[in-house]
Order: sequence, then structure tokens, then C-alpha cells
Amino acid sequence: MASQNRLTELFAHTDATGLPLQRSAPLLRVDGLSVSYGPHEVVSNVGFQLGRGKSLALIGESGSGKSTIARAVLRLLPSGGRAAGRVEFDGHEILGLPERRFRPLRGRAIGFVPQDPGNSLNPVRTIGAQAMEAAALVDEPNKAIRKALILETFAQVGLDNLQRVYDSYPHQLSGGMLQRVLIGLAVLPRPSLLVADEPTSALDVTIQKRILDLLSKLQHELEISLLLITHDLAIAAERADSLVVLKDGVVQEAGSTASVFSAPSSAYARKLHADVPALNPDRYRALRDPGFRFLGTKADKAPKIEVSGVTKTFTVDGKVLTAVNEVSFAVPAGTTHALVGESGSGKTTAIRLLLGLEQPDIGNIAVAGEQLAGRSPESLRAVWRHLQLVYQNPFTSLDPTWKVEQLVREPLDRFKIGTREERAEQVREALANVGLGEHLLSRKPEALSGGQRQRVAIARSLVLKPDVIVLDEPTSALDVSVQADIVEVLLSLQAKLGLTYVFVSHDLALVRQLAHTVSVMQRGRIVEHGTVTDIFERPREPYTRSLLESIPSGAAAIARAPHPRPQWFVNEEKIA
Amino acid sequence: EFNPALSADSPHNGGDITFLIDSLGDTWIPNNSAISSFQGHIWGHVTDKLLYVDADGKVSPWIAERWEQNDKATEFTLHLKSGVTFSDGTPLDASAVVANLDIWYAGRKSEGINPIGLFPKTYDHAEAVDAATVKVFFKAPTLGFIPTLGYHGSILISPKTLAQPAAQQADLSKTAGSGPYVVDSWKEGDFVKLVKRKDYNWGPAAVGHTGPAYLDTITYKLVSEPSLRVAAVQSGQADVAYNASPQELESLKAEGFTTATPRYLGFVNGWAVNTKLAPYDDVKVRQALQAGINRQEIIDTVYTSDWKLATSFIQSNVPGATDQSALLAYNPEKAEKLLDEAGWTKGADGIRTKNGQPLVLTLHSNPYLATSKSVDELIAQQLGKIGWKVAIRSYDVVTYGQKVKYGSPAVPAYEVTRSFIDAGTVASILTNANNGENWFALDESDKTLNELRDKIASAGSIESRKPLLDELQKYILDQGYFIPRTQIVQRIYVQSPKLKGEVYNGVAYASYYTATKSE
Amino acid sequence: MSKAYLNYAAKRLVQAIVVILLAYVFTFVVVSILPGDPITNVLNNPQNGFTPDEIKEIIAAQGLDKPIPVQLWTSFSGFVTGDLGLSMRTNRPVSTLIAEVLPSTLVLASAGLVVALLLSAVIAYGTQFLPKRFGQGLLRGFPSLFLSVPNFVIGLVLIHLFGFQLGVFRVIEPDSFWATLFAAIALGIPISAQIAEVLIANLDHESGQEYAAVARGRGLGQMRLFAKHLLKPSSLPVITVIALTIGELLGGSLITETVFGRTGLGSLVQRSVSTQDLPVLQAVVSLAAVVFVIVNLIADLTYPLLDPRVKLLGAPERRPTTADEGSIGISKAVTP
Amino acid sequence: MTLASASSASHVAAISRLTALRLPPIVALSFAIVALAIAWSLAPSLFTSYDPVNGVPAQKLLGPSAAHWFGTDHLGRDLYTRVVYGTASSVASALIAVVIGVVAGGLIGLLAGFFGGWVDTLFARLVDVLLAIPKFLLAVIVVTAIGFDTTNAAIATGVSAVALFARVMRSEVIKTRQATFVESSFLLGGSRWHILWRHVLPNASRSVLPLAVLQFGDSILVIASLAFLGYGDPPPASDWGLLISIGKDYLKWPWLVYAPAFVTIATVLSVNRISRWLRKTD
Ligand SMILES: Nc1ncnc2c1ncn2[C@@H]1O[C@H](COP(=O)(O)OP(=O)(O)OP(=O)(O)O)[C@@H](O)[C@H]1O
Ligand SMILES: Nc1ncnc2c1ncn2[C@@H]1O[C@H](COP(=O)(O)OP(=O)(O)OP(=O)(O)O)[C@@H](O)[C@H]1O
Ligand SMILES: [Mg+2]
Ligand SMILES: [Mg+2]
Repeated sequence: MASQNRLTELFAHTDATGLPLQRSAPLLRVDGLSVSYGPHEVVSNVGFQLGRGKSLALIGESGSGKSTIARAVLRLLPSGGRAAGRVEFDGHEILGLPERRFRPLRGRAIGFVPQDPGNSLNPVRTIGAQAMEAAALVDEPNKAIRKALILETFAQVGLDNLQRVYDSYPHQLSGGMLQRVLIGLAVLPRPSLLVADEPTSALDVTIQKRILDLLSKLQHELEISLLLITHDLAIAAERADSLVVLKDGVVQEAGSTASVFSAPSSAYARKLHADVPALNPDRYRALRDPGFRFLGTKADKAPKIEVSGVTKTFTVDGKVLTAVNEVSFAVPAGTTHALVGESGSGKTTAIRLLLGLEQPDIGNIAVAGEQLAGRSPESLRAVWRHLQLVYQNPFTSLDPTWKVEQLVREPLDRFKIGTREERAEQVREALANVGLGEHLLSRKPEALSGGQRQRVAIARSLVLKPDVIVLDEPTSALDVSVQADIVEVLLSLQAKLGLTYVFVSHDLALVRQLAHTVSVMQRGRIVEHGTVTDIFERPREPYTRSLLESIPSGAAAIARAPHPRPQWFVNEEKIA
Repeated sequence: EFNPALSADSPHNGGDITFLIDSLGDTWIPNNSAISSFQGHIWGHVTDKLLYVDADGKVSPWIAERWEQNDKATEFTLHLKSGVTFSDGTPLDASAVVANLDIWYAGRKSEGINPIGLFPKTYDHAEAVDAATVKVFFKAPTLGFIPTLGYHGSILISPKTLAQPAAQQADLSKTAGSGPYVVDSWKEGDFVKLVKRKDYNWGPAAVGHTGPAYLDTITYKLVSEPSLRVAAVQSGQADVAYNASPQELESLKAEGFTTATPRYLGFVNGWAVNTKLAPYDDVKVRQALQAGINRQEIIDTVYTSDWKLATSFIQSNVPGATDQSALLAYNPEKAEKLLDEAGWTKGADGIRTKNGQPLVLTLHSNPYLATSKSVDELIAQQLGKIGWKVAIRSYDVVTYGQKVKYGSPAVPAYEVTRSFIDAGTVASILTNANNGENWFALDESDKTLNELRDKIASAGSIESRKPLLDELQKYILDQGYFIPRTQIVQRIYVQSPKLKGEVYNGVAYASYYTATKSE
Repeated sequence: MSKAYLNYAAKRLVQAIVVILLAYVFTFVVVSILPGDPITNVLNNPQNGFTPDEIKEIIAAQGLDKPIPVQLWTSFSGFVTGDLGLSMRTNRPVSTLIAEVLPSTLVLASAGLVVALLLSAVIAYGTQFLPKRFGQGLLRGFPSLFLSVPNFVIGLVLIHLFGFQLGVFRVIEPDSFWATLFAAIALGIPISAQIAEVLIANLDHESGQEYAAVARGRGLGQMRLFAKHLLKPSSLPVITVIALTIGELLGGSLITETVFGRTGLGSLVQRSVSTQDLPVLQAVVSLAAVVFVIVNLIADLTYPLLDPRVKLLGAPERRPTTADEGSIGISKAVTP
Repeated sequence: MTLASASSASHVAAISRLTALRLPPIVALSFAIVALAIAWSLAPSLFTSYDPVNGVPAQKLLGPSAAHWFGTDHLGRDLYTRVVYGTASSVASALIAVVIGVVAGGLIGLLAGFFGGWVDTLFARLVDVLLAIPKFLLAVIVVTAIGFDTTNAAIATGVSAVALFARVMRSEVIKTRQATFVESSFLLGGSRWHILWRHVLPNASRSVLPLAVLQFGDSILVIASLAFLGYGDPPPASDWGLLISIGKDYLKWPWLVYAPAFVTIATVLSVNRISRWLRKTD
């Protein structure tokens, strides 16, 4: 075992006592680990083991302490973070090791793949210069050979145009390419453990799948143990041998992937399971399906929204870019139409056209029978009374200096609707509709969680009682569990008020849960459209198929279902 | 070979001195800068004058060896020393003097070369009778002509220099005078370095030396902070500090440094009161002002014992000045009584009012006298005690020049610092007759003053003029037209003890022509 | 060099020229607000004994009685053709006056800049290496302390301590090496504070960046991390700050030169201000603006060449998509 | 009993509020110093029994002592008293400067940033011009043009800060204008003016506040420098810069320089600290 020999060497010249090799011990063993930032303990008494060549996933909602654990293992906690407990690597306690003795392990023995590829490479140095640092960890004095090694690794992680990548600055590469580079740099010194902190959450679905496949492949080829961190249960189930479920820094449940996945024992794990759209395509059936009846009535009624032959081009740096190309779709009242497609396919542009925020070059848009093209801002205001937008990111779409009450009342004030008392009443009603209590009225956005903010944003659009709400990836900035809550709110409102939705998302699993009709966009064009059942069950286009295949389903876990007893250690007593 | 300069008792030859000065003035066009109180130092060494006026106002020959005038004082004849040359080699002869007289009178206004403002406006023309004789003609009797020639504005410049355009004349190194020193190098706002002229041989007899100067070089170096100037002299980095702060003089003397506080010939430092302006149109208020100032305290607080109490409104070294101390005694009771009589009653806050108006005095500190503000502040305290509300304004030189004028409605008291050569000219300045400056805004209204002025003007001799001058001084002070503060020392020198033998002239400039420096 | 870059450079150049010309007009207008000038002033002093007629004649000869726009035009057309005119105060060509004092100010300003750079580098990089508790806190306090001390006080203290007490330099020779050094220290200290503050903020920002942690995860030690990763990105934005402090160097020399008795642009301004010597003020302000604009132009033009991230100004705005989110915008702490 | 518990409860509440603000001790000290300076300027007579204008000439140039904390000046006036009485004008003039800078600069930046186009171009060139002239030189020129006194020095200082605020405000406005919440308000029926005043201004102003505080400290220094060069009020005014400037003529009695300098430094340092803290907590 090549990597094992190198490990022995490493410890041999860092550990003077020359402890005997504990071949039988797991590669990584975390025991009673607690981490606090200042007075706040964010990870409490966490324990797990990871065997050689195996993979383990840490899952949990945002803020549950996943990254913190990874950082503690790598001893890269930000200033102010303190770790207590035991972390054994290859049988040696490493938490208490002096930095001087631990440092040689970083990179050489423990590799790290970060969450956000965009920020993880020095922006003012070339990829090559930074790769050389990783190559320096390999005992190879010849610079030319080291460079060859780098290029070889780049090829291994599936990059093309190796020399160009080598000479580029980070900002000249796409997120997916950067993540490949980072994975390459991490595996290049042949570590025995790879810590990957949400390696795909910043990436597109299609790229996500490719990266995860790459990681699995490398893990097997190079016999690397993988500590994978993710908030997506489906990904974890597909990629890991075992799972540790965290909430608020405490282990909720742990075990082999198959057992946790198919029969979660803790309530939290069950909820986590239930909230993943891919695993529960029919979760909202009861709320959604009544809407299908409107589809049939197309002949009698004009559709609520009708977009026909719309094209929009932008000129950037002298180059003409067609963001939306001859797009047509129609949405009957009371139904949800989804626009799906990879990043940059023109979804947002399409709905901005629909709202009149951009003017189409050619084509017509009608909302409730009224043409939008060529309208003045004044007359658009009248349209907006009935047509509202919910933004993707609730962290930027609410004015941070305003209180919730003002935020929700603003549209009423602007359109001068009702008396003071009536407005106050409508504000409360709108908040109740999205499931928010009155105690939040005097808070500012910064005192709200992401989910709460998005509900406020929805309440804000609802308060005008519009017929149509356009939602641009309204949950993509949120956690799965929060997403599930929001989706539920949206669907029950539709059922109650008969709203029409245009829903933009790149998450096909989510679309499947809530939409009635779907348009699939690619490079500004609609390549396929139809009812949700048509698209998901009988996709015609290869592009649609590849999108569908990218949905992580936890299928691997299900396949492995009858799994032997977990061979890893869990703090059983901590799991209440 | 015997060299007299090396003999034991002859003054030590050679040496370089550095003179630290607070400003080097503005332009160096001779006419425009000759009366600047900073550039005067340099001109005093680089140029000569036709006559010499000493610290006591005595006029003696210099370049002009003798002079005569006709009875009506409209024609003057000057007999020049021969062999005098400018540093550019041009002889200082009759034609050179005529060229100077002409440009003093008229300047070349279109080129920016001003006339010398104080040169008699009655000048008609001058003629070179021969190389050593000049005849000067006036349109009207001009008694002041002779003293004017010793005044610091009347410097003799080479005709070649005078012929140059203004921008050339403004370059000091291109200017040639006939003085014991010539300009070696200079930089605007920084320094002027003078080197001695070896062939100089026409010094004024009155200073007791006529040959070349002893010191090799004099460097005037601008250091604008007074404390730095003094500290530099103390630490041996320079030889003379100009305009030290009076507070420091005592300790400097104690440390063995030479201090000099020469007084110029002129008016004392004090106020010309604007009698047009209420309440200073009331003689009692003016007299209260006269009695309400504690002049001794000014000297004790702001100055040192080197300053002298004012005994009149002209400095006591001016020929013709008489002692009027009795009129200037500090008497706050008398002042309060006078104010009570004038109807100014003290209110609860200690400020006097009349008809609801407070008794206000607005002072405009003279920007040319560094200590002026401190004196104003102190007087404000003194007058405050007897019920005056004193406001102090201070402007920079420019604004002061624009806003503060005799008789201006905003200026109840104009602070005078002013030199003159002959006391006989004083009376005519005070009223507005014959281009007078009308200091007290009296116009022609004060009969007594007009009568005295006319009598003084027509006085035939110094002796007959003397009692009239005495009467004038008494009258003006008693009327409270002029409120003296102290005798003025406008130039303060702190000097290394190694440097000796400098001479102060009638306008209190130090000349180092006769000075020597020991090792 | 790309076409976009040349376009950008040309645009910036035109802007720079416009700013310089406008600065000239601006100064003229501001300084002309006050009725008065050095010539009239001298003439009005009663001690000089000019009659009103004489005064009128002299003023007319100088063209000072012409309407302001005419004077502005005369002066402006002179400026454009490189003629700065005559100083009203000294009657000498303004260009000569400036040429006399410029070297001294240039020496002082560049020495001040060097001092500021050294000092800020020591402070800022010191904060990265000194032990957390004691030394760092102290060093981090320096910039705000430096920013709070009036620069004339620093000058006075230095002169007293080193000029008089210790006799390191002669006060009356302000152009000597040591005197210049101490003047440069007085001038450089407040400027070092600004640079150090930005540098520290950048270093903190950069060392908190994900890439720093990732690089450490690659096994880099503190020193190598600093030298290879943090130094460049945190120092690059300082170029902009340095360019902006050029103005401070010139402005600061006004006081430093007064305190140290140096003859330079600053003291020339002082003398010209107190006599309202319009042509000189005009020239000095325009010169300062020219220097400032050129230095900043150079900084703006070189920065994109040094920092690969910078998007050129004036490039059309593009709405970011999610793919761009988390991509690298340049949001550096360039505190004013 | 109940009273005591009530007061202790409110005491506890006050402390917890303080800890909620998480005021570091240095910042607390800075606030105390600034508060003292403000108290000095509002009611100087509460802090000293001496007269700031009239001294005892016989007691001139005394060193610091229990009777005269900062010693006496050349006219026998208590220097501490003069510093205390000079605070009002020093602080008020700095305030004037900041208000001018913030209001004029803020308005220019707001309009330029919000309307863009030729308005922006016009203001941007004006701001460029103001920026191109060294700040202190600009202040000197302006004060020359409008006359030498402390208020004018304050105005000049304010004018020289206009460009800074205009620039910061403009970039903040542009940033805010492009924020999603602004478009959102537009969609919800907000007019241009509504958006400008209610959304853009409050958000853009947030980073202007710490800058204004910082500028306050800086203005004290600039005005002091102007006073030092003689462009402020004459004595018997006792602005801090003037006091230092007078003191430098009496360097034999160094407290005349160091005492007012110390007060100036302490105040400006405190103000800077507070600004830094505001920036951090924002
Ligand atoms: N540097 C820090 N200082 C203080 N608290 C921190 C710091 N970093 C993280 N925390 C807190 O620690 C907790 C755990 O954070 P951590 O980043 O480990 O969560 P996570 O599970 O990785 O979340 P995510 O899915 O959002 O990445 C959170 O409450 C977070 O606010
Ligand atoms: N205002 C604009 N100016 C120039 N290009 C634009 C503009 N808006 C969008 N684009 C470009 O048009 C294309 C489509 O963008 P759009 O935002 O509609 O994609 P999207 O499908 O919403 O992507 P994502 O899923 O990342 O949000 C992209 O290449 C984008 O860069
Ligand atoms: Mg994380
Ligand atoms: Mg989008």
C-alpha cells in the first residue's frame, strides 16, 4: 500500500517516539470532539470513525457544524475557534500536536477540497504557481517532472487544454473547472484522507454530478479515504459508505448509509429524508394535483400568461449574446409553470421580460390579455398590481434598514390601497398566510433567518393580492428543510387563492414536486416543453435526459440496502 | 611686510555671520522694496545713501559731502564724494544720482516699478551740473527734502540696474549698489548671502569707519519661527536672531547673549482715535481711555525693562520730543469718574452703558508688530476693569491693509507704528490740509490744532519750533486724540557675544559694516 | 495590450486633461472672489504715501482693473500655452519661482513617501508576525494614533528633540540630510498611518479568505503563506492609496516646510497666500493637480496590468447570474 | 426594599444593555473623552473657576501645578481654562466642517449616483477637480478667499471634504441602486423619489456615518493646522490649534505646546476609535 508507506515515513520524521504502526486502527477516529467559537459551543461531543479507503458523509442543515468539524480535523479553525477532545489520525492523536509537527501532514496525508471553488484559489496568482505548491509536497526535486505531474493530474480530473489551465488565473476559469483543479491539487500528493466540504454546492446540477463521479473514481483508484460533507441527503446516500447526521453540533444518528437512509431512526433524520425533493416526488401531490384540471380547459379560456416568440439580445464587449431566443410558452390560470435549465440558459432573462423589466427585441408578451411590450413605467405599475416577483436571494431582496411591518406594507402604501387600519390588517393577514407570527413585525431582516426572510418576501408580493407570482429560484439560497416549508406555503396559497405561478429553478426534483407544466431551456431556447409527467417520464431531448440523470437519488444506497453491521464507532449514548 | 590689518589693536578682519530673519519680504525691485522692514537690512549693506541719519536723528554727510539750498527751499545743490563706484563698475556720479532721483519720484508705473511714495511730490527735476554736482529743483518749498535723503527708502542704485525692466530688477543678484557688500547668491523666501566689497572706501564718517567692512560674508536666512531663531543662536548655529520674543530676552541676557532693542525715530506705538465715531467724539471718553491704560503693566507683562514708557506720542529720542508723562499716568479712578460724568454707567455685568448701548472698543491688532495682540489682550483686561467692553480683531497683512484705515467707521482706534525723520513733518500728517492723513478724522474742525500746525510749518528755526512742538504734544495727549501704549521697539536683535561693533541707524536697522566677529 | 485597455487608457487620459483645465479655472474663480491683490495692498498702506491717482494708474498698468472674465481668459490662455505669468508679489516669472523651490519639495515629498512606506510596511507586516496579545495590539494601535497627532506637533517635537537637545541636525540648514530626514518623518507619519491601515485591513481580509485556509491545507507554513499568497493581493490595492496620498504629501509639505523652515512649494504657497499672489497660487494649485492627476492616471493604468482580477472601468455592466455568484469581484478595503 | 431591588434591576438592565452593545473598554474610554470634550464646550464654566481671557500678569508662564493643571501662559492665564473654553469653538468648527462635507458631498454623491448620465458626469468632474487639489491646499485657498477666521477655516475644511463624501456616497448609491431590494420596491409600485429617499439614501448613508465621525476627528486637526498657520481666529480666542501655535513661540515653557496638543490628540484619537468601532459593528 503505497500511501501507507508514505504515512509511516511522515510520522517517522515527525514523531520522535516512533510509535508502532496500528494497522488495525481506523484511519481517522474522532472521539468526544467539541468546538467552540468564543463562548459558543457549536460542536458538542462528536465521535465517528473512518476506515481506510472508505467514505463517510457528514450531513445536516446549515449551521449544524459540519464545516467546523472538517476544519477541526484539518486544524484550520479560524481564529477564535478552540477544539477539545481526541482526533486520531492513523493511530496518532493530532489535536494536541505542535503546529510544527502537524504541518507536514497537511496536504501530504490529509487533503482538503473546499466548498466554494471561486474563493479557494489565490486570485492574483496563476493556477500553475499554486499547483507547484502542491507538487512540492511530492519528493521530486526536478521542476520539469513536477510540472509534468501537475499536468497529468489535471488530465486525471478531466480537464482539457492543460497548459492553458496551468497558465490561467482563477477568474479565467469556470466554477466547475476550478473545482476540478482544487480536487487535482488535493489528490496530487496522494493523501490517505480527503476532506471534501460541500464540494459541489456552488455548482450547477450537471456539473455537480460530474464532480461527484470524479471524487468517487479517484477515491477508488487511489485508495483514498473520503470525508464528505454535504447538506444533501441524496448525495450522501449515493456517495458514502456511512453517514453521520448532525444538528446543532450534536450527532443525531449514525450508521451505514443503507440503514440510515432506508430506515432513519431519529426524527431529525426522517425529516431530512422527507424534505429532499428527489426522494419524495409526490410529497405535495394532494396540494398540487387539483391544478391539473385547469390544463384541460385551455380551449375555453385564454391563458393567464402568454409569451410568444420573444427574443432578447445583449451586447457585451462588442459581442452579441442572445440570452433569450424565440421563447414561447403559455400558462393557464391557477397552474404552475416551471422554467428549468442550467445556469445561464436564460431563465431569469425570460421572466424579467415577462415582468416588463426588460424590453424584448421581438415577440409579444400578454398577461391576463394585456400586452406588455412598449408600455410606459406608469402603465406597467398597473400591471404589477397583478403580477409580482419573488427573488432568488432573500438576503438581498429586502431593504436591511426597514422593519418587516414596513416592508410588507410598502406595496399597499405605494398603490394607496385602503385606510391605515385596513392596511395594517392586510399586512397581518399576509404574514399569517405565509405562516409568520405578529411578533416579527418590528424586526429588521438581519434578525430573521433565511427562511423567514423568504416568507416575508412572499408576503410582500401577496399583500397586493396579485393573480400571478413569478418566483426566480425562490429556495435555491435555502436549506432543504426550509425549502420544503416554503414550497408548502406556496402550494397551499395556490390551492387557497387560485394563484398562477411561473417558477424558475434548476432543481428538477423540486420542479417535479410542484409544477404542472415545464419548459426546459438551453442556451436561450426552449428545447422541450410539456406537462410535468411528460417531461419527467418521457423526456425526448438528450439535454433533458442528462438533466434528469443529474438528480441525485440515493439510488446507490438503496442498491446496497442489506448492508452488514456498521463497522464504525458511534457515541451511541449521545443519540437521544 | 607689515600689514596694518593684522596689527594687534586693529579690528579683527574676516568672519562670516548668519542673521536669522522672519521674512525676506516680497519683491526686490529696489523702489518697491526699499522701505520694507525686512529688505531694509539687505539694502542697508548693499547700497549707500546720500546722507546718514543716526539713532538720534542727526543728519551727517555720506555720499553727498556737502549741500546747499536756496531761501525758498525750492533749489538744492548736492556735492558728491568722488571715486565712488557701483559694484557693476558704473561710477556713482551726478548723472547716476539724477537717474535715482527721477525714478524715486516717478517710478515706471506702466512696468510695475512704483515711485517711492514718501519722496516729495513737489519734485520738478534734477540736473548734473558736473560729475560731482547735482542741482535739484522743486515746484514748491520742500524743507523735508534733505532728511528724506537719509531715509531708508532713498537707496542709490546703479543706473544700469534702473534701466532694466521690472522682472530683471526683481532678481536681486542683478542689482548693483555701491554699498560695502554685494549679493553673492540668494533664493526667494530662503536666504540672501552678501560678500564684502574689498574696494569699498566711502563709508559714512559718522560711524567712524570708511574702509572695507571687516566681516567677509553676511547671510540673511529666513527662519519664520521666533523661538527657532533664538534657539539657533543659543546653540551657536547662527549669530543674530531678529525679532525674538521679548519674553525671552531676560534669560538670554543672563546667558551672556547681546540683546539690542534700538528705537527708531517716529511715533510711539499707540492709537490714533477716530473722533467722528461715537462715543469717541466725547473728549471725556477719550481722556478716560488715556487714564485707563496701565502702561507700566504692559512693559512688565508683554515686554521687558528694555522697553521704555511712552512720554509723549513721539519717541523720546526724536529731537523735539518733550516729556508729557503726567498726562499718561495710570489713574483708573479718574477714568471711572470721567466715564460717569460722560453718562456711561456701570451695569451688573461690569460693563458701562449709555442709552442702552454698551461702551465698546474694537481693536485691530497691528499685523506688523508681533507683540501687538498680546498688548491688546492686556489692555482689554485693564479697560475691562473700568467698564469697557473690548473686542479684538486681527487680520493678516492683506486684509488689514484693506479693512483697517484711519477714520474708517469700523475703526475707532488705529494702531500706529510709524517712523519719520523730522518732527517738523508730524503736525501736517494729523489733519487733512495739504494732503495730510487726517488721523483723528477732525478735518479742519479743531482750531487749536490747525493753528499749531500752521505755526510749526512756518517756524524759521529749530529753536522757535521747539515750544510749539511741546504745546502740540501736550494738546494732542490732553484731548485724548492719540493714546500712546509704549515707545516702540520694532526691531529686536539677539546676538552672539562673539559679534561686536554693529551700528543702529535712525530707523533701528543694524549695520554690520563696522562689526567684527571673534573666534 | 488589448483594445479595451487602450480604449480605457485614452478615455482616462482625456478625463485627466479635462480635470487639470477645470482645476485651473476653479482656482482662479475661488481666489478671485476676494477683492484685493498684493499690489493694491502695498499701495494702500498709508505709510507708503501714494496718492489715489498714482494708485489708479499703477493698478491699470497691471491690468488689474479689467473684468474678472477677461483676466481669467488672459491667464487661462497663458496657462494652456505654458506661460505662467509674473508673480505679483515678487515681480519674477512664476516658472522661475517654482523651479527654484520644486527640487526641495520633491526631495521632501519623496523622502516622506519612502518613510511612510517603510513605516507602514513595518507596522502592517509586524501585525502578522508579532505574538497575538501584546505586540500586535500595540502595532495595530499605531495607525490611529498617527492619524490623531497634528503633523505640526510631530514636527515641533522632532525639531526640539533632535535639532536642539541632541543636536543631530542644524535647524538653520533645513536642506541637510538629517534635517530633511526628520522633516520627512514628520511628513510621512500621518501618511504611513493611512497606508498601514489599508494594508492591515487587506492582510486581515486576505488571510481570512478561503484560499488562505486552502493553501494552509496544502501544507504551507505561516511565512510562505504570507510571502507567496498574502503579500501581493494585500499590497496591490495600496498602489491606489499611495497615488491618492500624493495630494497629502503636497498639502502636508505646506505645514512641514513651515515648521522646519524649508523653502519649497509649501512655503511658497504660504507666502503667496498671505499676499494673495494670484498667479503663483494658480500655478502651484495647477501643478499639484497635474501631479496628482498624472500619478493617479499612472496608478489607474498600471493597476489592471498588475492585478489580473480588475475589470476595466467603463466596460458595460453585466447582470451577474448565479454562476457568477461567489466569483471574484474586487471588493477591497480601500478606505479613503 | 422594593425600591432597592427596582433600582438594582434597572442597573442590571443597563449593564446587560452595555454588554449587549459589547462596548470594548477602549471604546468606552473614547466615548468618555468625547463626552468630556462636549461637556467642556457646552458648559466650560463648570469645569474651571478661572477666567479664560483675563489673567494675572504677575503669574505668567508658571509650570503645571495643582492650582494650574496645565500651567499659565504669557499673560498669566490658566492654560487649562483656556483649553476648556477653546473646546467649544474647536468642536463646533469641526462639526460645521463635517456638516458641510456630509450635506454637500452627500447630496452631490446622491444625485450623481442616482441619476447617472450627464448629472453624474458633471458632478464627477467637479469632484475630480476637488480631489485633484490637495485637501489642505484647497482648505488654505478657500480660507484665503473667504477671509481668516475660525468659522471660515471650518467652512474651508468642509469644502475640502466635500469630494470625499461625494465619492463615497456616489459609490454607495450606485451599489444600492443596483441592489435587488431597490428593483423589488420598484416592482411594488415605488416611484423614483420614494426609492431615492426611502431606500437608497438610508442604505447608502450607513457607511457615511463612520466616515463622518472619522472626518470629525480629521477636521479638528485640519482646523488646528489652519489655526497654526494663522488662518483662524486671533487671541484671546483659544482654539486648540491656536494655543499650540502660540505655545510654539514660547518653547522654553513646553507645556504651552504639549498640554493643548495632548488634549487635541486624545480627542481625535477617541473619535477615530469610535469611528472604527462603528465600522466594525455595522
Ligand atoms: N469563525 C466563526 N466564529 C464564530 N462562529 C462561527 C464561526 N464559523 C462558524 N461559526 C458558527 O458555528 C456554527 C457551525 O458553523 P459551520 O460553518 O460549521 O456550519 P455548517 O454545518 O458547515 O453550515 P453550512 O451548511 O452553512 O456550511 C454556526 O452556528 C456558525 O454560525
Ligand atoms: N443585463 C445583461 N447584460 C448582458 N448580459 C446579460 C444580462 N443579463 C443576462 N445576461 C446574460 O444572458 C445569459 C442568460 O442569463 P440569465 O440570468 O437569464 O440565466 P439564468 O438561466 O437565470 O442563469 P442562473 O441559473 O445562473 O440564474 C447569461 O449569459 C447572462 O450573462
Ligand atoms: Mg459549511
Ligand atoms: Mg437566474
